[in-house]
Amino acid sequence: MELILLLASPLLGAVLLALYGHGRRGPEINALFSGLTFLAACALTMRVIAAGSLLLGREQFLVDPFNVFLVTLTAFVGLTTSLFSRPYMRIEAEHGRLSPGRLRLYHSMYQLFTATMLLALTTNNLGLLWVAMEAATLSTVLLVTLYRTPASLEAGWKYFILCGVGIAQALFGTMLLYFAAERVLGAAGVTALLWTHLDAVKGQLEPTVLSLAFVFLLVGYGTKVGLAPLHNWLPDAHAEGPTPISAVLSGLLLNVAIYAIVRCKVLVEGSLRSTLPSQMLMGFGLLSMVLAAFFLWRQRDIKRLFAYSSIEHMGIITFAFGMGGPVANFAALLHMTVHSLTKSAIFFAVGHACQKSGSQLIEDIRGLVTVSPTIGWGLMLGSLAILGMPPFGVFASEFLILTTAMKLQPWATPLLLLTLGVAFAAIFSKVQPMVFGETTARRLPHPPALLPVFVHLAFVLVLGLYVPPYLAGWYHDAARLIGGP
Amino acid sequence: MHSLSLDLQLLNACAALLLLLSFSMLAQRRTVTLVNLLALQGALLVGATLIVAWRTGEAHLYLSALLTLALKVVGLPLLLHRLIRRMDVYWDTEPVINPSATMLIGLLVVVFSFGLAQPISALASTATRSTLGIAIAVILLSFLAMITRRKAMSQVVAFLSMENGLFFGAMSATYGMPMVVELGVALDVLVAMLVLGVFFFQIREQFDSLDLYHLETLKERE
Amino acid sequence: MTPLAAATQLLEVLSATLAAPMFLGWVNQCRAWLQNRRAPSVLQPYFGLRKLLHKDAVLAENASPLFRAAPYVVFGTMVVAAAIIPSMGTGLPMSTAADGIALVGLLATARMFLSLAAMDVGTAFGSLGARREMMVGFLAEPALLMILFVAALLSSTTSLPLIAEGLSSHVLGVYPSLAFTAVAFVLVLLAENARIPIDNPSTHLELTMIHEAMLLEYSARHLALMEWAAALKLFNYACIGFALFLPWGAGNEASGPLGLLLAVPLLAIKLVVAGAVLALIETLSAKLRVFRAPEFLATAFLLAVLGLLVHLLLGA
Amino acid sequence: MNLPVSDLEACLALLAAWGGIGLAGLLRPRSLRFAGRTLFPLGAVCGVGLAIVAAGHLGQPPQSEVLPLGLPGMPFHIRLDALSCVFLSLLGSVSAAISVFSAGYFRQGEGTLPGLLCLEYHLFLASMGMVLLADDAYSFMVAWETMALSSYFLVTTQHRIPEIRAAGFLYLLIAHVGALGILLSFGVLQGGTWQFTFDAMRAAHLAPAWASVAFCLALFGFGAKAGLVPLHVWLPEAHPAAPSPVSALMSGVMLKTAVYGVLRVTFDLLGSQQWWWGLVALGLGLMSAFYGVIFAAVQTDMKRLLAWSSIENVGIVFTGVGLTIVFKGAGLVPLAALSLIATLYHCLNHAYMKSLLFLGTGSVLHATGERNLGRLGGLIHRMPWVAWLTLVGALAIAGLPPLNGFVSEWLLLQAFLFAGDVPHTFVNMLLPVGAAVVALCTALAGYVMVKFYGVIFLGQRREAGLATAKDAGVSERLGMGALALGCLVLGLVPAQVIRLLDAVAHELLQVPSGRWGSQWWLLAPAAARQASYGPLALFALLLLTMLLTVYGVRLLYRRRERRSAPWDCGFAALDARMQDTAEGFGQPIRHIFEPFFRMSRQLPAPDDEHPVYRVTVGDRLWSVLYLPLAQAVHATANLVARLQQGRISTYLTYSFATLLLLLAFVL
Repeated sequence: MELILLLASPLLGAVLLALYGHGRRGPEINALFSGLTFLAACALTMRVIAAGSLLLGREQFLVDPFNVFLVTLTAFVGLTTSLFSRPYMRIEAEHGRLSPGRLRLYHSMYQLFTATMLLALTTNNLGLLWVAMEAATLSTVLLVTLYRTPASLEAGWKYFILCGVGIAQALFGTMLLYFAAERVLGAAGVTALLWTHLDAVKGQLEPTVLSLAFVFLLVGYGTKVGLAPLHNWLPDAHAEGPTPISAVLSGLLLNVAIYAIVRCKVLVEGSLRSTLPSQMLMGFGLLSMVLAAFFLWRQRDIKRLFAYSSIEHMGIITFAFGMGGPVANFAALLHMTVHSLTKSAIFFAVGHACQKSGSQLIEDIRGLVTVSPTIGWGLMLGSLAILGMPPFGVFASEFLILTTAMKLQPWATPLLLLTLGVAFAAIFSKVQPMVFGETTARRLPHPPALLPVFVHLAFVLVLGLYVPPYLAGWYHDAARLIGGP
Repeated sequence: MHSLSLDLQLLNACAALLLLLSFSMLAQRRTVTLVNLLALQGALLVGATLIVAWRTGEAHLYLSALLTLALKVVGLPLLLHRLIRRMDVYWDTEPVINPSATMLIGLLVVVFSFGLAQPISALASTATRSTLGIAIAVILLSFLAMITRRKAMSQVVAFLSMENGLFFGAMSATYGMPMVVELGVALDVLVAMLVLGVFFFQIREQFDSLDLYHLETLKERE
Repeated sequence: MTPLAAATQLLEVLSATLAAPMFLGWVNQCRAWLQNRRAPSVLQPYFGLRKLLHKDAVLAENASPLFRAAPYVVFGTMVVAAAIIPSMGTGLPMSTAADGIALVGLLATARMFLSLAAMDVGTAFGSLGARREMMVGFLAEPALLMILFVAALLSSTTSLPLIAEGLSSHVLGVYPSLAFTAVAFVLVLLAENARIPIDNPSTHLELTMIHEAMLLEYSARHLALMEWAAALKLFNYACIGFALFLPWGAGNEASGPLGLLLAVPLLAIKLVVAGAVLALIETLSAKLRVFRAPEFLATAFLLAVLGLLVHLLLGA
Repeated sequence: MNLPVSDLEACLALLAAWGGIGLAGLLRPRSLRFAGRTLFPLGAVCGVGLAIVAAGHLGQPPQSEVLPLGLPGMPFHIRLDALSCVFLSLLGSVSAAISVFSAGYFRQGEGTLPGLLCLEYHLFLASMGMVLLADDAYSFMVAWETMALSSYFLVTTQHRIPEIRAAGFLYLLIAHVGALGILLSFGVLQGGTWQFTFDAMRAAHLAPAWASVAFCLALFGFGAKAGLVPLHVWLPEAHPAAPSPVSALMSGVMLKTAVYGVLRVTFDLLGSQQWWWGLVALGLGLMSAFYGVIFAAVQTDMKRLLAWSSIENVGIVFTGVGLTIVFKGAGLVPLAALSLIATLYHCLNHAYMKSLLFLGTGSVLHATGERNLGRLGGLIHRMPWVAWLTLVGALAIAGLPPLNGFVSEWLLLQAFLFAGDVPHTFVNMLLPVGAAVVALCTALAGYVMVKFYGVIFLGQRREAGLATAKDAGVSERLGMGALALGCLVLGLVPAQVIRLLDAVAHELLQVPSGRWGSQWWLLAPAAARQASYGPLALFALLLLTMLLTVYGVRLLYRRRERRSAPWDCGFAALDARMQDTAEGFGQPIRHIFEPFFRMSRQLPAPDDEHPVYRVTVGDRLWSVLYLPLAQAVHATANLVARLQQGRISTYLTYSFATLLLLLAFVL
């Protein structure tokens, strides 16, 4: 029941907004549906807390501790982002950057995008997972090109082609998985792609096929995660799309992609009984971190900057999942949560900052605290949080990851140290003059929506100091589910 | 090829032709022809699917054959042709790597993919397993084609042929995916095409050409 | 503390305070002889002090209280220093309260106040003198400390009387470490007491003077105290030298009052000889350029550290 | 203390109170009166309370508790033992004085709003307290980084000035990298048990190699915070940038938390020490001490000068730490105890002296608006209070008896002196050289202080504007007075203080307590025969002689005294410009230690109308170490950027290559 509501409300919203999205109350309707989705997600969560993981819709849908908290997270960030986009999009429209038609497109696509992500998270069928991922790409491509500027078109095109090709590899990987599964589960084609069934028999799946399948899946979904060197679409898409989209892309879509990879990793590792997938994940993770850190060093565009920081953090998460084990998995899950909260908060603040100073270039944005302290402090605190400064939650996960690495993979720690140091220098040296110093910003017609920023930061802060027991319970169940060496 | 039944021989022939087609797509520079080749590829795919369907009597294969026919043989080629006519992009410019070199690379790729398919098809129970290598080859070749192309249009065509390769792979390895997935994939492909259509027009009105070198401004190195 | 100890303590302080100018006078007399001048009387410094104390004091306009307090501080420190150096007796109650390191600290205190006072009026000479004094000081002080360390290691204590006793109880023998440090000590003594080759007490040539430059603004009783303190400093240094290198003959509990009485003439003899030698050194050596002073003192510092290392190496 | 709550809870409550006071600042963020008249005094009260509680707990068995905070499975553990007590009482007492001073210090319109400033300030205090209480790695790191963060915001109070922003950035960067080092060190220490409590770390027995790794990482991390050469570069930038009370806190207290960290990790968490660690610490310490003092001698900015002198003192402290490790590693526990005491004592002393001096500069800064020594002078006439109180600090830090600076120097030298029987001969050879360096540094510190004090407060005014300078207000005098009193007390009754400190030695080195002589006024580390120091008697005698002298002079000759112009040796136009400048005073040092400086001189030409002589002294390490590092990173960044060159076919090639490589790798 909740599940149906969860999936239906954004779809319904998409349809409705496709018709009325340009109306005066469009943004409110958008927020309304997001709110509905969030409620559904909460209800679902309640049920899972009560009854444990459950299979729905003729086993086509699975809700277990691993994905339910991602579902809630997705719904929540979706809601806050829609709240944020209310004033933001109004201002954009008044600056004449958007026509009513595009506003309509934006709103309906936003809902569709939410729907696809939720589908990807909740489905039990790896094939449907693929379909949903592809759909998510398609629904965001047009959002990236919303402004129709040359740059945004280029970004959109790269996004489309690179992710399309990548996802095609993922499809082949899924096919190989199916192929392997069929030989165990028999030709009853319906069940052979259901994750639960595969998980049950993963011990008997054919190793060679699965290792090949994993390569295809990793390259495919890894492209969407933005693992270097497959990441090239990510900064462009983040920088050129409207800010709410940047927020959900790096806050949610990347999470979903990682989710897909981890699901597959569980199967493959189960069948291979070797650490091959883990090593691949660690390698990709480290590579992404290091490259991203150095890319950060010379950014001029604030949104690009934080896009690269997303790559860096995806690298950290991938590395942690690669290390495996209860602590590292737990840390990785925690990091997924706090990263998406923090990063979306940052993008909110950045969005308002860019509007205030009418530019995305870092050297045009100066001295925010003097003209609007709230935005300034939001950006400052957000950046510090994302840089792993306690008492914010990002630090908690990085603490666990670093200490674990020191124990399990000492060879990697110099790289980690280098990455974090360089990233810190790069980001902070750019954010500091934006927040402090003499100002260049201007007044705006609509008051910025700062509630989302500070709500997110508050959550992150709390997660840094105190993880409520039931949440901890989730994380631990999920971590156990993922397992690893 | 001694004790192979007719249908299998036909199937292998289809596979060989597919491979040939993707090579010719690698070389071809006239977009209209590219689209035609794509349609031909689709047709072969349909044929192969029908053969397998007839052989195994899998009902859903007929359906997927129908889908493929509608989508890849009729729908998309028509759409592409209209686009080509609307924005007269009949020719692709000189590819990034010159054709003969591409051919050589393609050859290596084929060898590689056959090697790749070896362990899998060794396990496969389907009669069509031997064609799996060809499917992989088609996928990788169209990947190569996407790399070498310089016009948006031809890149898309290559992309679609990759999809064909995927379908062929699925068909030959496992007699196709579960129906629900097939439908979903088909839907995605359709949507993708529509999005592409929109895209082309947007790109056109921005740069009044589909040359990809317009799309090389977002970068890190100055 | 025993009455004897008290007596020793008192005797030391008083005799040092009172006899210091005479020692200075003696040194000047010897210098005059060696330079074939008609020598002033040994008591000349006393006359000078008396004259100064009778004059009216003249202070610069912007002299601060610190300027007026400095002479008393400097004089006081020197007296206290005299109280912990075993010149005649080793049973000094004060020496438990302040050991060799504290002695160096006291001398540093005096130097610091002198320099601050010199900077107080704000004339070119004052601050120049202060700078040079500190420059000499920051090399001389550690050197002196190292010298004391050698002695302290030889007799495994830092309290001066005990050092003196320990050294005097050793059988007469060659201590290479002490040889090194003795040379170092002489260098430090020359530098710290503004003697040639570092400074020349009897010149007021602006470019070379150090100690005198700091005293330019003082007059009357303040000047008198400063001069007296300077004499006392020289005396103290001489006594340190005796305690470290000629420790024999100082009275102690064992020897009783008699030993103390014996110690007095002995000290007098040591002083006479030392004064003559000092005068000789001064006459034979030429004044160094101020910039060369650091090298001179660095040598002293080096020698002292060498002495320490030699001691650790040879155990002697 | 017989409170209804345990001492630990009391400390925790006081820290919480600090946090609350900080938050209260947000109630009326723009009101300076509210912050100054109400909140800062309250903070001071908390500080006093903390000092009393902590000092009272010394010598009692440690208390520990678990807070319902933190990550699942690893809640915040806190513990109150002798080591943390010593540093807590340091924090409490010094911060109390500084808070009193701050109550009158901050003015309107200096960058950050008063309320926000109050929040950052008290958060800083509370986090430092938390660092000292923390008993597991996570809470320690959280407190540690909160400390860095809040102090960063305090440093950048006047964020409109680019230099200050740059300083803040450098500070936070080095602090963060250091923190990562500490974190990794904890990663080693926890030794496979995913328990991050310090108890677990004490229990975990590491292989010697891993133990060394942990120690080196910790030394790196804490050294970066303490300003140990070559990680010191942030310090001379950040301290001048910050408002003076903040500089006082950072230099006086925050640097000590780093020392605390080193002691905690080395002697508490790492079970056994290896003596060569000590040599590393010793070497770095001596280097910092020497480097710091010679750079202090050539500075022309008064706060920068003090910052460099902080580097020197941190160096001396680490020398003590190194000595302790050497002795402990060599099994000479009593000597180890002696040098540990010396180290702790110097921490206390430096906290008082340096805070006092920084507050003094703060008052001068407010009265004159000038930090450059070249434009100050003669302030003793206009602001006698500040001048005399600062004099106490200056004499103390120059290590003169009977003030406190001398005591720790004395103890340290004693430790060096009787090191004779370390089982490694060449260490025996090294230690005297170390002693020599320490002696040299102390003497140089005297030089520095004469320059500092003489140029600011003595002589004639170098600028006409100084004639109108006003003396500090009441609360500022109170704050400084308290610190000066502290210097005096620490100097006069060291024996008492050391009996308190001995609890730490007893706890960390398991030496029997009560080895410190019987007389309450006499300080006798080993045997009174060997060495003893009774500052009270010394001071009494000194006062007595001085009084006698004064009395005698008055008695014999009561003569008039008159004022007149200073003697100008016939050259009439003698003015303030002709007295020695700060540069001039530093000249001998520049001359002698030339190879250590990166100097650029600007000499006047013979036919100059307005001849200028300017010399700027730079830090060699900056150009040798840091600039190349930055350049390397930049070059790498440019190299990496080539990957992203905008062409879609290239990107596709990347994917293609990755795919093929991985496939080949799998097959």
